[in-house]
Amino acid sequence: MRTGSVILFKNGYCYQSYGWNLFRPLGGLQNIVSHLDKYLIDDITIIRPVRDNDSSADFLSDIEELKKLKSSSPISFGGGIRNIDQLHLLSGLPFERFIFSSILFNENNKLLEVATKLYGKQAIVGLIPFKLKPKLSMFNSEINKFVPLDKLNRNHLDFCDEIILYDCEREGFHSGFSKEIIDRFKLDPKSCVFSGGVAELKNSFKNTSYAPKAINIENSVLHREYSILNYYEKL
Amino acid sequence: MKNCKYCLYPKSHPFGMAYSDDVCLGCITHKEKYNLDWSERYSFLEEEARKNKKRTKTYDCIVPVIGDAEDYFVVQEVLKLGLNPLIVSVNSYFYNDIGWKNLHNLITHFDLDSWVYNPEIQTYKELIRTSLRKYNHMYLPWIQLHTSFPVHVAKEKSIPLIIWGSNQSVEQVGKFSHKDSVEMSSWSRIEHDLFNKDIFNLIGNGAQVNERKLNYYIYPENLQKLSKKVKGLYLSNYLAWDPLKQNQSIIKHGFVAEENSYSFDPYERAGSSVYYQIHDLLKFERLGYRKITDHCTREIRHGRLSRSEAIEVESQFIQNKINVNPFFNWLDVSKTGREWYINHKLKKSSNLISDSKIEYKHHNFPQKIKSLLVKSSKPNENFITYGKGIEI
Amino acid sequence: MVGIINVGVGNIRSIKNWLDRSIVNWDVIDNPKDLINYSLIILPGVGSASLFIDRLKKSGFFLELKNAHTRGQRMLGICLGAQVFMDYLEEDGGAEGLGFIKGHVLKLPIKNSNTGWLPFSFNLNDLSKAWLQNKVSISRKTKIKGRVFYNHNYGLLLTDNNVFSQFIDCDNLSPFSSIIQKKNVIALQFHPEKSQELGETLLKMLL
Amino acid sequence: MIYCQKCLSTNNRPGGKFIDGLCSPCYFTENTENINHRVQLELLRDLYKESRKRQRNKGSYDCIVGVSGGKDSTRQAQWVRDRLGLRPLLICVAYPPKQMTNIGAQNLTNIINLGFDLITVTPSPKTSAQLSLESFRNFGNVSKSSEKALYSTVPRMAIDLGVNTIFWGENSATQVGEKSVEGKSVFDANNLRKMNTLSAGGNEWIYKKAGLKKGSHYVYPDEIEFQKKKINIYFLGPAWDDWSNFNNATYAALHGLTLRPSEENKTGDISNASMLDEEFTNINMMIKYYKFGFGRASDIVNESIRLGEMSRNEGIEIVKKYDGVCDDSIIASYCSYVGIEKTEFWEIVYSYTNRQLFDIKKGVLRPIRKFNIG
Repeated sequence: MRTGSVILFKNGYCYQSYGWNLFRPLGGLQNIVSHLDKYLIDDITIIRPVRDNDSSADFLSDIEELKKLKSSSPISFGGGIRNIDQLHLLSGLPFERFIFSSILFNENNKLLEVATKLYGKQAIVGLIPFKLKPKLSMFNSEINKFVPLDKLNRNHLDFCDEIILYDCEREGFHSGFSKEIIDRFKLDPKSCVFSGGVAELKNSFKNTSYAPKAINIENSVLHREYSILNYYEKL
Repeated sequence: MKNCKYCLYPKSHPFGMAYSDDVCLGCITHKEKYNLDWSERYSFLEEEARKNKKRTKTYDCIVPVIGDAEDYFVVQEVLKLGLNPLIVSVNSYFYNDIGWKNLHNLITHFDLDSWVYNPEIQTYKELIRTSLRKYNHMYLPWIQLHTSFPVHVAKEKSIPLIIWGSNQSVEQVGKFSHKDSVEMSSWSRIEHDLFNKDIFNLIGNGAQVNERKLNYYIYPENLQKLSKKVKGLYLSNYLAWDPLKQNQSIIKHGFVAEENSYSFDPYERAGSSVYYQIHDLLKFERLGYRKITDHCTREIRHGRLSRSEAIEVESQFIQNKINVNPFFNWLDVSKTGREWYINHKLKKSSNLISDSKIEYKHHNFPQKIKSLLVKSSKPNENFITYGKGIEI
Repeated sequence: MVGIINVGVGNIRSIKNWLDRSIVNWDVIDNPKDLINYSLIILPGVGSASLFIDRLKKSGFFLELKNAHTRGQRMLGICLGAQVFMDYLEEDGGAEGLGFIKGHVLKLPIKNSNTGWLPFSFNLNDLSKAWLQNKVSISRKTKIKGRVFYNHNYGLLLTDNNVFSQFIDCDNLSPFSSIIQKKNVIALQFHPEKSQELGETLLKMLL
Repeated sequence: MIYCQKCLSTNNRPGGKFIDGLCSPCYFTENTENINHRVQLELLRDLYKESRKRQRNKGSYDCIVGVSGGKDSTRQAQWVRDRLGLRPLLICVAYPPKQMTNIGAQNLTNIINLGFDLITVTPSPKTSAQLSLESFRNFGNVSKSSEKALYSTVPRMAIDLGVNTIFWGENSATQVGEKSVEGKSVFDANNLRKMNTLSAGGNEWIYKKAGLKKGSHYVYPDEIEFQKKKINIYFLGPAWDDWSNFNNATYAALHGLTLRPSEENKTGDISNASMLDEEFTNINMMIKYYKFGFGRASDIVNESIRLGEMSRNEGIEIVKKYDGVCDDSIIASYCSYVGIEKTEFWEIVYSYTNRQLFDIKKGVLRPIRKFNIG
């Protein structure tokens, strides 16, 4: 089971997000990634936390910034990739996999077809931010609203090699990821990545039916020296 | 992102700013000081202290100091926890006589073993010139040493714990919650203490220094092994941190406050020949605000200044002129060299520079602030390389 | 001098960073005719096989690579770049590879891709003389043990068994190779440029 | 009390031995008149290379030099750096701030300006003062604890910081005549641990007063720690052909040190160039005189006689005038430093005075000499 990290990156700067509505500043991207390399983290997930306020200028300037990133760890990138032209801009990035979220609530799957052609099926990752209360719903960032379960386009999920399930309520906490989401979504945990309140749960998942492919820790990855090892040690 | 509607911090704060409906995370996180269970926070600290006392033969922890008021408070709290600390200090060569007095009184009053590392002065000055040339920053070489040497000592002497005073990233911009109990790390050092400029960025290929002499400027390697041996804690995550009140409370230990023409706070960094002079000027040149803004923001958040009072206090100091000649003389820079530097590199702050001696003007402050201040002394001699701080 | 082939697909930028970290100077080869003056040619590859092979053919690299191979120039293929060295690739309805190494590239017998870290140990002396004798020796290290990062849906199935090869260290993937070396060609199924410390040591050894 | 035929040193010196009428330093100097110092220098270089090879942390410092900022150590530091071409880490076991003199601070400033990495290690000040009083009462020596700290901290730092070669000043065996310290070669300082200051009196009294944790600062690291880190200590003196108090004082005058010209009547130090970093050692020299009948003036005179810089008769006059001199202001300052009354101070001094050599009369503060010198 991999242990990775989630880094939110917007307008050239990294942030932390708590409870899906409060941002805290974090720091420069290269310094963070260089240290995650040193910490031998399994992989780095960079997400642009854009909702409905993204602009092509912001997208372009972030892409230019990301091109300069130097890292020896596997990186997947996403957040705001919503049309074919943006897909072609990704080829210059030193990343292996790309993350798609809003498209999973959309009808036309042209974007995922072209992405698979360009980067290969193993490079396509889905991201579903969800919350259970008051009722199970998923966040469609393009329209900046939580939508009910039936809005999810099942066959788009088949394009994805892995799916990140991001618990918005438990984001920023060390535990409490609601694993019953797996049954509600009827997904195979083997192809899922848990995120949001998972930092101290790796052991409780091990050799259970819920064991995911990986856990991606948000926010607290840099709270102490080599926090990944501590999570390994605890796990 | 507009500026914060409570405090005076600009968007350009080097630690990075985030806002939640026009209030910056610094102000939001500060509110935790009034609704957190601080006895529970303190019990985590006691637990750390207990764990360490068993494991060590000689010193239970290291306390890096410069001898200013915050260090007195930290040492007082460390002793209250029953720890036997080794005091470690890096000589910046910027001490004035008050600085040596406070440093030597600290180790004598609390009766503690201490190390003072005096870096080879030619390399040190060369790095300061390089730091000025490349980043218009004169404190970077010392901060690199101050945040790296204690960790080397802890690692070599297997002392498992380093205790620092305040975590500036939490106290100033609310980068983490107090509850996150953020610890010392190589990442945080580069991000917050060194503004992304570690020694390798500083020397690049161009600096004419012998790389062999940089061993203590370089943070210890091999972070995986290091993290198992050394842990660095910040007291401000475990105590409701209030610098002005704390600094006043430690006067009884013999600390001498210093007359300060650039802020109402006579405690913070007392004893330095540069902190409120050339360093404050360069901070303004780089970031557009001075140390007085940090102090005013701090006091707004502690409720001792309203925003308008803070702006008025800030205005009393923000125009005060600085004489940078003593620093450039110390750095063996010629008169014309200094003038070139001022004309070409200090354009924004040139109106703040004066050649004449700066006289201390008395200011009046709101009562809530005045009650926490104390009579402060005037330094007689600056840039004392190594001094004798106290007499029999 | 190391040359990286650029056909406009695949992130050659992380290969550049990898070479920079190991202080190896490199060049990007845009024109197939320049292949001749490189002592080591790196063929990176991300994306789908059919698109990649199609680009190689259209740009003329497909043919020139064969000439470089007959000239005995050393070549290092990474992930999809390694798969293209084989005879036949099954992906996207099948395509014909460069045929430097006897074998096929078949879909892995697992539902999703093999994405993650697996153990990998390697002894330089196991490579045949063809690779070792015109090697520039940067590091004296010959043995490494650690882990490498995989991210692929298709695997290298070798059919020629008097050639150096090691299997992927994972039970249901064992028939597939993680590294193959035949004379002046090395195929790596994993991503050395994203395998952190081990990747750097491996590069210094192979150069 | 028997005097050495050549110089004025006596058989009262602890650990001192006479060989056919000569004290061991005179015997050494006389029989090794023809040391070829060029050979000695090469021998030292080889010893250093051998030791440096076994240092784990290659990129770190080449060696450690114990310094006080005084004349001998400043000269050693510069010689190791410029003549041997090494990169030394200087360790100064500083006196607590109250005890350190302004001259001491100025001389540390001087050595810093000469361009060295220097770590000043200060023991906890109050404990150090109490230990000084304790050693004054138990051994009639106000600086036994600080001497133990001086000799123990430098190897402790070498062990801690992973620098395994230490250079030490004079070889006290040849210079001051302590048989117990003689090692394999004239450079070998590895059995410094047997030196009288360190071995006599054990460490119990230190631990009782300072406690286990703070006491460790004063205790010499044991043999195993030396072997584990492959620590070697070498004397520098023997490799120099011009190593002497007078030569070093001249060097100091010319290299920016702050000295104490014309203060011999206050401190009894006729070289005006030693014990610069603190004053209370002058009290020790006075007590040594009352204990053994010779003080610092004798040590300096003996060395000058051996080097032919002074005749025996000239020496006798100087010893008569300056042995045992220590100004009342220094004694007053010490009393307030350790918190005792002057009367108690002199009670302790009387208890250590050698009654065969000195008389103590009512109404006369200082013991009166009743032997003639020479």
